[in-house]
Amino acid sequence: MSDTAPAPAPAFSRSEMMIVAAARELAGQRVCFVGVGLPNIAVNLAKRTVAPELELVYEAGVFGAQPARLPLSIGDPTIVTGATAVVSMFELFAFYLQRGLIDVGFLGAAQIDRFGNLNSTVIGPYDAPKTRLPGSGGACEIAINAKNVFVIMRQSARSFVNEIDFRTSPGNLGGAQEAEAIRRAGGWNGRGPSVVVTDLGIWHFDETGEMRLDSLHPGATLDEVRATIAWEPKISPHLQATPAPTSEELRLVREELDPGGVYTK
Amino acid sequence: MSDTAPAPAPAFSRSEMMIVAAARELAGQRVCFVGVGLPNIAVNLAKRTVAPELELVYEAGVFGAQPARLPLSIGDPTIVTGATAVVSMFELFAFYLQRGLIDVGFLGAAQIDRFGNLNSTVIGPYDAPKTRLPGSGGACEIAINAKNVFVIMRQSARSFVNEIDFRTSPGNLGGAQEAEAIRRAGGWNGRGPSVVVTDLGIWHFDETGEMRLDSLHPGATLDEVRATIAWEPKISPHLQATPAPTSEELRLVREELDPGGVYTK
Amino acid sequence: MSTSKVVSMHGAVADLVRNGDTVAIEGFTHLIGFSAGHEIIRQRKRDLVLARMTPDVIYDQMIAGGVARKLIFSWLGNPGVGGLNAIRRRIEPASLAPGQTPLEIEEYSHFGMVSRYTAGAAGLPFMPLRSYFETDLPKANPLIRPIRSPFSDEVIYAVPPLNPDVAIIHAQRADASGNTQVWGLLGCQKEAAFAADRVIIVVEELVDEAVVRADPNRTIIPGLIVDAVVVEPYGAHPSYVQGAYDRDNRFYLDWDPISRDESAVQQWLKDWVYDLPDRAAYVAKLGAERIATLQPGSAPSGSVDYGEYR
Amino acid sequence: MSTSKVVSMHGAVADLVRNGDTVAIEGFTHLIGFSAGHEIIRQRKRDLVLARMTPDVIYDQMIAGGVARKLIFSWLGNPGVGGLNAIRRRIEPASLAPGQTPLEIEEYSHFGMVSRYTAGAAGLPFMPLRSYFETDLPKANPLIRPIRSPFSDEVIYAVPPLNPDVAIIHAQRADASGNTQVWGLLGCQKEAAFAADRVIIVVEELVDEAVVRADPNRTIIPGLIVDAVVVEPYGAHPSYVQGAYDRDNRFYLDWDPISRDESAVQQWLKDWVYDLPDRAAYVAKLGAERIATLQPGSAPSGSVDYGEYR
Repeated sequence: MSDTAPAPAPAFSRSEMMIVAAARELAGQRVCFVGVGLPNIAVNLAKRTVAPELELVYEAGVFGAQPARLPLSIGDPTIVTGATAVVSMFELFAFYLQRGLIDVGFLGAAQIDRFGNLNSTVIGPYDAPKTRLPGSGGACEIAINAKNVFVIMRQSARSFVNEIDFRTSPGNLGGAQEAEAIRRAGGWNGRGPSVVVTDLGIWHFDETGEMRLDSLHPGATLDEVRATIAWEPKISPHLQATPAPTSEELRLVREELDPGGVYTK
Repeated sequence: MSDTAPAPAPAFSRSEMMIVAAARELAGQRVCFVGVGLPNIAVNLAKRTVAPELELVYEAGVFGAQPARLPLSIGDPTIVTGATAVVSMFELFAFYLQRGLIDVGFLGAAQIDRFGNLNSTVIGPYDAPKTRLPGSGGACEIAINAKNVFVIMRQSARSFVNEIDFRTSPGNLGGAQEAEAIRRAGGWNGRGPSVVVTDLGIWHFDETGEMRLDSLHPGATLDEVRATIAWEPKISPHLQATPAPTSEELRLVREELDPGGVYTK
Repeated sequence: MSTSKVVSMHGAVADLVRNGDTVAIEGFTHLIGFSAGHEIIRQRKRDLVLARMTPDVIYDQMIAGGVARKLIFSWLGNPGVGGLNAIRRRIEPASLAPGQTPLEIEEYSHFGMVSRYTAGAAGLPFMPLRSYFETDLPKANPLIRPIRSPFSDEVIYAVPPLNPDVAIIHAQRADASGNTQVWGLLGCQKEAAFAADRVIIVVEELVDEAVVRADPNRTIIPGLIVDAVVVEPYGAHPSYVQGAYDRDNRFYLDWDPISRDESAVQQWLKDWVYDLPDRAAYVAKLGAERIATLQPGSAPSGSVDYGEYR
Repeated sequence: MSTSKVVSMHGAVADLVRNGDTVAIEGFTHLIGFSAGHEIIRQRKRDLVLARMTPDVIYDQMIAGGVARKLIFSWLGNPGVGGLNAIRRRIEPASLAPGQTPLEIEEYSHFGMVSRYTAGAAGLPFMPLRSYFETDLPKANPLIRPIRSPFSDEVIYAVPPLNPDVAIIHAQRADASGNTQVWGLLGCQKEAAFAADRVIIVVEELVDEAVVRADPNRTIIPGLIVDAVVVEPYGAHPSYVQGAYDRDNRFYLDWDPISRDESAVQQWLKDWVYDLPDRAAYVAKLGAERIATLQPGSAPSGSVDYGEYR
């Protein structure tokens, strides 16, 4: 609008950085299974930036959604109107996910271990839980049957743990070699988790199947990273600095995708 | 229309008698799986006479059809327009037939034995057939999963045989006792064949599971019945005479259901 | 042509839902049968086994109302908001009231639940699926069992059929025989209905049979398997009905603090369920202004031609 | 938005159907892909494995055209007329021409075929079903195998997945990306398409993406799995397209005597396939008068409202 000097680099929250970083990881991907909340914003941001051809699949039974607003729930009517196809959940899970048509599935969890195994079922013993969590929903089958799994969750020592209390969604199991053999023998579509995007940085998985910090977000420190993780994390020798969100990325998040700031505060 | 003397009892063909007899057997039935050809006419006649509440199910995926004309093929567009529901064939076979919602399934065959086992696959050895027939289509699962099976076929010594060349659709197997035990153990929905309507008479199954002639059509003789059947048939001690088609039944068949006389010549 | 199955919600629930029944009120975020759930609470049904992929706020309310002894589910949350706190209080030992029986649970993944209904609808003794590998779910639920393929020697998993005594399905429209049409999200309603012994259909609009017959591909449930048709506009509130009204997100957000406080929950049930005779009273209490905020714009599907073949 | 996949039938078949492929042209009496079958004959493809529940006249013609080495099917007839005589001549030893190889066959029931496609579409190693008990079919086809339920010890049957190299689906309409909508009989086309590695869609009408998006519940195949879209009005003749044209029963009746005489069949193929460049020429040869007899009256579905939610 204005033809004068560029605006100063805008301030942004860690949630905003996390969403933007997750969206950028979707560059080049085609078909994405969208979860509610942060993944939903990240995927819709990617579609408006790095991955315009991205097809949005919602587990509720929608392929090729074009939501006109950010849905609060995973099954909002806005994901239906104007979609390419609406199908039964049997078809969605059987013909799209189990058949191997999904490139990326997003998962969050209450707990993750160094190999990317996820717990979204219980804290404490299953039969006498300290905290009862929502459970699998589609997470267990997304972890097994989406070609790539993107994890998006905030770091904390209670979440990034040495041992998860319940394995809801398999990651790299006890290590890459074991996981690879089991996936091949079992005919899984999935290759396991490929990235964990947190509020502090971006983790990929190394040849042993363990998380490795490859990029640190602006404002985050390695001390913070270590303080919010129960094990001694691997840090890439070529650690990058995550580029800050651009003004356009922030504008899209703030004005179009989460105008109420529900997820990005 | 006319208020004068009643019309003389009309002449009718054996095919017409067979269709009318089959239609009458449907009295009190609710949901009928319709086959092409003779069963189609019989079922549509029953719906206009003895079973107005009859719901017509076509294996092509139609529930509650109201065909405006007699379809030549099992999948004519007239069975779709105005139907209650059109569904995939998976749903039709799984949720309607296999679930046990079908009261009556109609079957024909090239060969039948005394226990109502049917062959619609081959004459001669399977691997080197003398005559290759259409095969099962839905017949094998109709025989197993429709609660009652109605057979409609013309008698001939080549068709009513001591031993069928291939068992496409199970009837009472080697006898009622064996068949009953196997049906119960296997959790079949079906109780097996309940009637065989031919151009000469109406057969039900006795306590041994064998066909027994219960009614002889007008104009047919027991000699004819015996000449068109390879085994010595059981004849009911209380053999009935099938009432001739009424004028209204004939009118419906000739004017509405098979005006071209394709099936009723 | 057929006899009408149209009855009141009171009558349908009184006749068709019995203490001890397994009841499935399905509808994945869309078409959730809140009015039926409230009537079950109002009639103080007991010892029900409640099945539902996502128990949602309706089962939180029903379980708070004391109708259930057991829950069969795959995702236990208030979608987009948080947990289901009344249910959690019946599951977490530390939260149980003294002497209170814990809620029995039987847990699957989404596809596991869908596959259970599909097996039930198809009359199959099991349904195979490629889920559960290397997870703790089969340990938590012994009804998730391995099965070997007779073709490849591959071992995958199987779940057993789920055949509810009663399925309750909310829909946009049905005719008086129960021929039911839905558009928008379909969830697993068709499968749940075919799997059930008894089916209650609740609709926004009762239509003439001719409306259904004009578009037979839109029919998801045939009257053949339907026992009762209840006509209750806004019966899915606070969930939504595609084309008719929006999800009332404010309600879902408001439920969170209420549900954290047992006495607030009971007060809510008194105000909105026990003290009201029926859904019409609920809608009146909700108020025209609130309802008005939920009206969507128009987005017509367009018409297709089936052709007249005589 | 996406790149157009619209190509000629010649191009689609040349690119996507390869000698030796397993090809499924599905459509149960409705929407049978005759124009695609004729192009496969015209391009003299060889050694195909042809899969189809009801081979119908189209496979009788293709097998007479010499394109196939094997047939996978469940009902081998000319519906409403009689047998498929060209195919029978390749199966019955007494009818084989000297030196001619018999056609290999692999035979199921209807539900067996549907279940095979469903397993293929769902990525499952098998599909269980309650068919085949006490029949000779499992003896005739060793791919029909018993399987024991892990819950009830019941033994039922299973069939393996069928994953064609190519599925060819005729439909009322699609957009340029291949998002495909069908009404009327659905057969097993969705399952066959999801099961296949490559998918060719043939439509009566190419429509704007907005037409598809206005009624997403009508979509049976997403562009995601589609490789080519061919626009060929009357491409399903002599079968029919709900709402567009009627089944040409006269053709099916006429085929019977032709198909009983090998030289008449070859003459028919010359006149109606080899000597014509494409479907447009076939339709022109058929003539406007014949086409006119197949036009149905109108029976509109009516429109539903999806609602605009912003």
